[in-house]
Amino acid sequence: MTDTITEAAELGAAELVEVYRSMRTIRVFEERVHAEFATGDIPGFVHLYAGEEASAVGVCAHLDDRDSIASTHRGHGHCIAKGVDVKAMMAEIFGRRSGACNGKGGSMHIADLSKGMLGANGIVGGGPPLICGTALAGKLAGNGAVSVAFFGDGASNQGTTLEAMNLASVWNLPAVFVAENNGYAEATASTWSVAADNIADRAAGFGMPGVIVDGFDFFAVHEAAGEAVARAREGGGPTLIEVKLTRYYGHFEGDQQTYRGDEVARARERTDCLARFRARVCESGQVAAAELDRVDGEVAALVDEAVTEARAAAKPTEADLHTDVYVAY
Amino acid sequence: MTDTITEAAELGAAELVEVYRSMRTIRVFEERVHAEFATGDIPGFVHLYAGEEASAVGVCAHLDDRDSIASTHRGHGHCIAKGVDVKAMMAEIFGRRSGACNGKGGSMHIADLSKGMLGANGIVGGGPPLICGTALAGKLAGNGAVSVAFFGDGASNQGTTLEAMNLASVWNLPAVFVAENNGYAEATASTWSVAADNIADRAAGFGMPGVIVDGFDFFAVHEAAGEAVARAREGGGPTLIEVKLTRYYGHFEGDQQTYRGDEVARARERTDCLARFRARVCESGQVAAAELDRVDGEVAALVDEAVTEARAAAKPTEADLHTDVYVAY
Amino acid sequence: MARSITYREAINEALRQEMRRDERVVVMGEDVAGGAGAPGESDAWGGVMGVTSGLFGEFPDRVLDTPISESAFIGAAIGAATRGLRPVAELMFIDFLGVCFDQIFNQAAKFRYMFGGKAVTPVVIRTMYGAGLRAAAQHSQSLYSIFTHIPGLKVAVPSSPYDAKGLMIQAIRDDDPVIFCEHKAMYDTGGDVPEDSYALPFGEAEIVREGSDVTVVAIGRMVSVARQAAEQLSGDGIEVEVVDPRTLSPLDSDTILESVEGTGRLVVVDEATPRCSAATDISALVAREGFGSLRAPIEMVTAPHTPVPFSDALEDLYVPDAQRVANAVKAAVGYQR
Amino acid sequence: MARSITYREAINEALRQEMRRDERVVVMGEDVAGGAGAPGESDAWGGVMGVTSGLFGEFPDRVLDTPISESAFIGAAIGAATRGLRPVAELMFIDFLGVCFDQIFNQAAKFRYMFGGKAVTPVVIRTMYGAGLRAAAQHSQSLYSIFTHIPGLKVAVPSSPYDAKGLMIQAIRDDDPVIFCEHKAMYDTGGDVPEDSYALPFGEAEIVREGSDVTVVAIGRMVSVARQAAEQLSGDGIEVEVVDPRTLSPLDSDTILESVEGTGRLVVVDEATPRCSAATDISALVAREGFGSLRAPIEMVTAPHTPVPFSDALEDLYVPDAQRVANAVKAAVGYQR
Ligand SMILES: Cc1ncc(C[n+]2csc(CCOP(=O)(O)OP(=O)(O)O)c2C)c(N)n1
Ligand SMILES: Cc1ncc(C[n+]2csc(CCOP(=O)(O)OP(=O)(O)O)c2C)c(N)n1
Ligand SMILES: [Mg+2]
Ligand SMILES: [Mg+2]
Repeated sequence: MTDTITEAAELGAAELVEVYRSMRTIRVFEERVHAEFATGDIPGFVHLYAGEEASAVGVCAHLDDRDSIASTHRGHGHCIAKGVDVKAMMAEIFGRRSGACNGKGGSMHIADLSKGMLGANGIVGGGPPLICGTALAGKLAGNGAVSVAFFGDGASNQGTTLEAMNLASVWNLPAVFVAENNGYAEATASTWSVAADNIADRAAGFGMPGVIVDGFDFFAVHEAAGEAVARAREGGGPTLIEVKLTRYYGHFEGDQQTYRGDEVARARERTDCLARFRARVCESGQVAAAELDRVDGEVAALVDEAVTEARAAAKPTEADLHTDVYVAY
Repeated sequence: MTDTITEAAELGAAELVEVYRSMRTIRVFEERVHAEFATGDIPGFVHLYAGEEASAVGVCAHLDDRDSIASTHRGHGHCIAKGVDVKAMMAEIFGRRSGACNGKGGSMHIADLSKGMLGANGIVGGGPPLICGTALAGKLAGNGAVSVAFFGDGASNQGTTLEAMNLASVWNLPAVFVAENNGYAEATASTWSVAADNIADRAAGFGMPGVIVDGFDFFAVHEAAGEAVARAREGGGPTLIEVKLTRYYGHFEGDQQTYRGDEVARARERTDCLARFRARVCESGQVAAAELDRVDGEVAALVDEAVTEARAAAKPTEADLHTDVYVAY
Repeated sequence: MARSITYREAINEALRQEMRRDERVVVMGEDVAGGAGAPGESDAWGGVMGVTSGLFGEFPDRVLDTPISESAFIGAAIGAATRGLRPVAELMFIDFLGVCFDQIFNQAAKFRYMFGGKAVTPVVIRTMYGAGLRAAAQHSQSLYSIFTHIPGLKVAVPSSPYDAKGLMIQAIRDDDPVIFCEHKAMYDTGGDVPEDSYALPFGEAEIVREGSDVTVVAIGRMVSVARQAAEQLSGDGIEVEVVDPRTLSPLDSDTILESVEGTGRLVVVDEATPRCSAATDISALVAREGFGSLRAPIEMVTAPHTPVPFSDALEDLYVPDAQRVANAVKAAVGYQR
Repeated sequence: MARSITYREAINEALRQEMRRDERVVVMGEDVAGGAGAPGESDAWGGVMGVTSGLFGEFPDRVLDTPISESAFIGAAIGAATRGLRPVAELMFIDFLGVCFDQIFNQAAKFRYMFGGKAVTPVVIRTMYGAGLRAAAQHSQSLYSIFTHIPGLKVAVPSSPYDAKGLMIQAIRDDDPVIFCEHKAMYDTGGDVPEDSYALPFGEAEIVREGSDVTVVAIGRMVSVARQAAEQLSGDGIEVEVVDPRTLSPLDSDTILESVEGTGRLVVVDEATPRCSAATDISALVAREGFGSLRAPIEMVTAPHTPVPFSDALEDLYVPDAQRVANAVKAAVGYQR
């Protein structure tokens, strides 16, 4: 695991607060979606990111709008970390016309290309090829833009992911591959499905550095991602980062999780990324606890409003059914 | 490169002669196909295996009819090494009804399931998934059957190949993956397309041993394959063997090979697998040169007859067009 | 046969009975056992929709979880079929065909022909299709037409628990590769299903309702939509004959043509998008071989030429309903040349 | 416009002119430059059929060889299109769609709809289709129907060098994903092609021959086969109108329907296999919307429902020829209800 002492120092107080806000927003958003789903008012398949916040935020803290990310079915966290509007997200999840995708995409397809967020993705392994393309665009434009693919341990066995890593090296692309190893693909353990000790061990076969980080430790992720993003920006090629973490909810909403032990309870108690972050920055005196409390309040209000507005918003209508298929047909 | 001294001793004189016959048959077959193609009488896309004989034969020498292999577009050598009838192959390449596939498959699809030869394959990376299945069948039958996928350096970048290696490890299959690295995929150099020093370096990422062997040295291939096949038969799981070699002809017949240096001339002069084999077994006194000369004569006669018979054979007719699509429809 | 079970249970029972009968039958797919390598119950899921639930307990060696690598494990099922097994592989959603289609259409479908009739590939690929679960554009498609386009594949689209069981048993016993399409919104639909094992032959359509005015050919879940429309229209004095092809490949063209001979009119109801589809296929069949009996344009009731939308408000408009079928039938009946 | 060049040269010229005009246009695929990392000429191949030959010399940064990993590089082309490039990716043979189809039909085709109209994906996928080169079952298919089935994709099937150039230029300028299908047996076919750049609009069929007795809609290479049949039939006093849709998606249904209105008879000629295909699509269109003018069954002349055989003796029987088209036309003309 990466040593994180130096790194913590690099972020100023204001940045630390914003990082906290982002992680906290994801947490509260997901817990709220969980509760709303239970009411039966959210349709479809919903996969929650709670517990994994340090990964999305630790990586995206290094990115700006010129940079692109591809996400997964578990995409809410990546969206928020990349700056997608929280209210538009919530409205989308409720299937409203005011949603990020006008209600046509839903939880699994939230995107905002203006923010470089290429979309959650319903296809496991769908994202890594795409970011080879955005990375190529950045490379040809010479604007220093970096592209990141987030994917799960399950997706690390999908051929599309493996091909993309090779292509990124061969083309020497400004790309970062972030394998979020939360221990499971649906009900299947990654210790079983990944025939290697670590996903990061696959990096060598595709000509790039492979790094393992503790996904409960924001600073560890932030540091490893910082190095990878910097190398990519400078033309040094791609990196594979394996982030080890735990999802707090079931694979999807409704999953009874009979296949799972008590790791969630343990993680929540001992290694929760938000709790650790808060303890660290407050104990070191970098940020006052009151300031984070204030953020908590703002986030709670924002998510509350998002739900209220989403519920009040109109659904799309028949006129919307046939639009947006082609630019011109 | 594997040390081959001990191994050479393990094969008796009769076995050495049969191994030589197999390699020699491939060489003569391919040179003849090359010549016949130039007459314009062989239709379609033809990819020759000449130069790579030690790989197919070094591996298949360990296999029998219960074992399965999957091949590639460059499949003639694998077919011959696995015991497919040479005359039926030649007739197939000429598109005759007496061909191995009744003239319906051609060079890229020669198969003989009764010999465990699952077919040449027009799809790069098509074979590795298939042998996971034949290996599973062997495993469930408990008959010790082993399955082997041959594939090229180009195919080592295809997702299907990479997925199959992971699956073979996860299911602990009796499988061997043989990457024939002949330096090129069409005109593209493997040093460029494979983002690793060696294809064998990918094995670790899929939980299996990775071995590199000199494909000009039959004994090196034979020894490495022997270990891998034995481990697979005993339930020890899959192995990746990278065989480094050179193809003597173009990617396909007609290829001008402008992208290529003088490696073929060098290989033919200095490292040709047949010449090395002959020198080694004759100099050590294991086999008399005269005996190999006799084999040369037999092989020449066989291939001659194969061409004569193929040319004389009838083509399929309209009645054949619609048959063999379904078992029953 | 008074016992009623669900579509899900019918498929499960077919699998179980065939696995008992024939030890060459193996089942594989993501979480079809239920979480290999995970603590807790080893058969926690039985597939994401519970269709294979309980099979692992009875056949622990023959129900195999897989990593997420559809090309590898669908290919493995195909390879195994060439070596004597009779695998049933689950492609969780038909929408995922794009990551493994090569193994299905260039390998399994073509072995027999390419190898001059010297191969059999008795593999079944079970897969979920259809809209209605708010699963959006990548988890709601009805892509069976793509498989039907490919020579060498057979395609079954059961519309009831009874058919699901009988067609699955036939699929497993069939020596050709079969794509078995299960509608995800039908798993909880109940119906009478005999306990004993039975196989429904492929290529035999069922006339699920007789009628003299218009033939409605409906596919999969659309059969019940067509029936609904038929009941409604019956009140208006229009008698609809509803034909369920059961398998799209082979297609029972005789039954369809005979029905149109009797009615003179055809409406095809298909949940898929409308271009180069099963609906156009059946329309073209009748326009070609049943033209003489046709008295009206051949109507198609299908999804629009768009991806499947997420919002329930849109998805409900997307999927053909009884009203749209009824309108098409009325248009056919009211046609004046 | 007296200059005659080949179909291959026409496509090459379109690519070159667009690359000069617009620096966002990039070309990628296996050996489209010609052997990256190899000694010898850096532009040795220009693609396996030489279609992109010489482009690398002029645009060394914008013509990219790729490893053999179609999902990765087709996906990369799609991703790049969302970030301002206008990539032209080569899927060497259309038969290889099975290893990369997900990126095309679930990603590129659906982005715009799934994202509520907020994406454009101007990618072109060039690909070779068709039989005639004795390339057997996995290198000879005509799979454009599969792409046409998918909403969000456009599909061009040029039948001449003139169309190939104009449609390619349009494909590159088009803001939607386009599957550009090149017939491998036509690369050496010559024809008059203006040197200047021009775009042919999508969705505009061409009436390549006028006639009053039967409409023959023919796709891609089948256009010339249909023309041959038409010349032959003209001697027998049958005047055939040959319609080339040029793009299957969008399809110019108006031109087809108008033609059938004039002739009362339709024959569709399609090199693809006959189930759920472009031939059934066009048949169904006319059976639905042109029924009133139809005086005979709609005939289809297609490949049989089998894989493509290798032997020249079989392949020549497999591909529709002028004789079969002429027979179908005569059947339509001779039809008595
Ligand atoms: C190609 C494909 N196969 C299977 C699925 C079904 N599926 C959705 S999520 C998932 C598990 C993914 O696991 P992982 O990559 O570890 O991500 P996590 O859910 O743990 O975040 C599966 C199998 C899919 N969506 N796409
Ligand atoms: C999926 C797929 N992509 C591309 C091709 C075209 N193709 C045929 S052989 C070949 C090169 C294969 O290289 P390699 O795997 O190294 O095998 P070699 O020809 O060197 O034996 C290519 C690109 C194909 N047949 N299938
Ligand atoms: Mg996971
Ligand atoms: Mg090679």
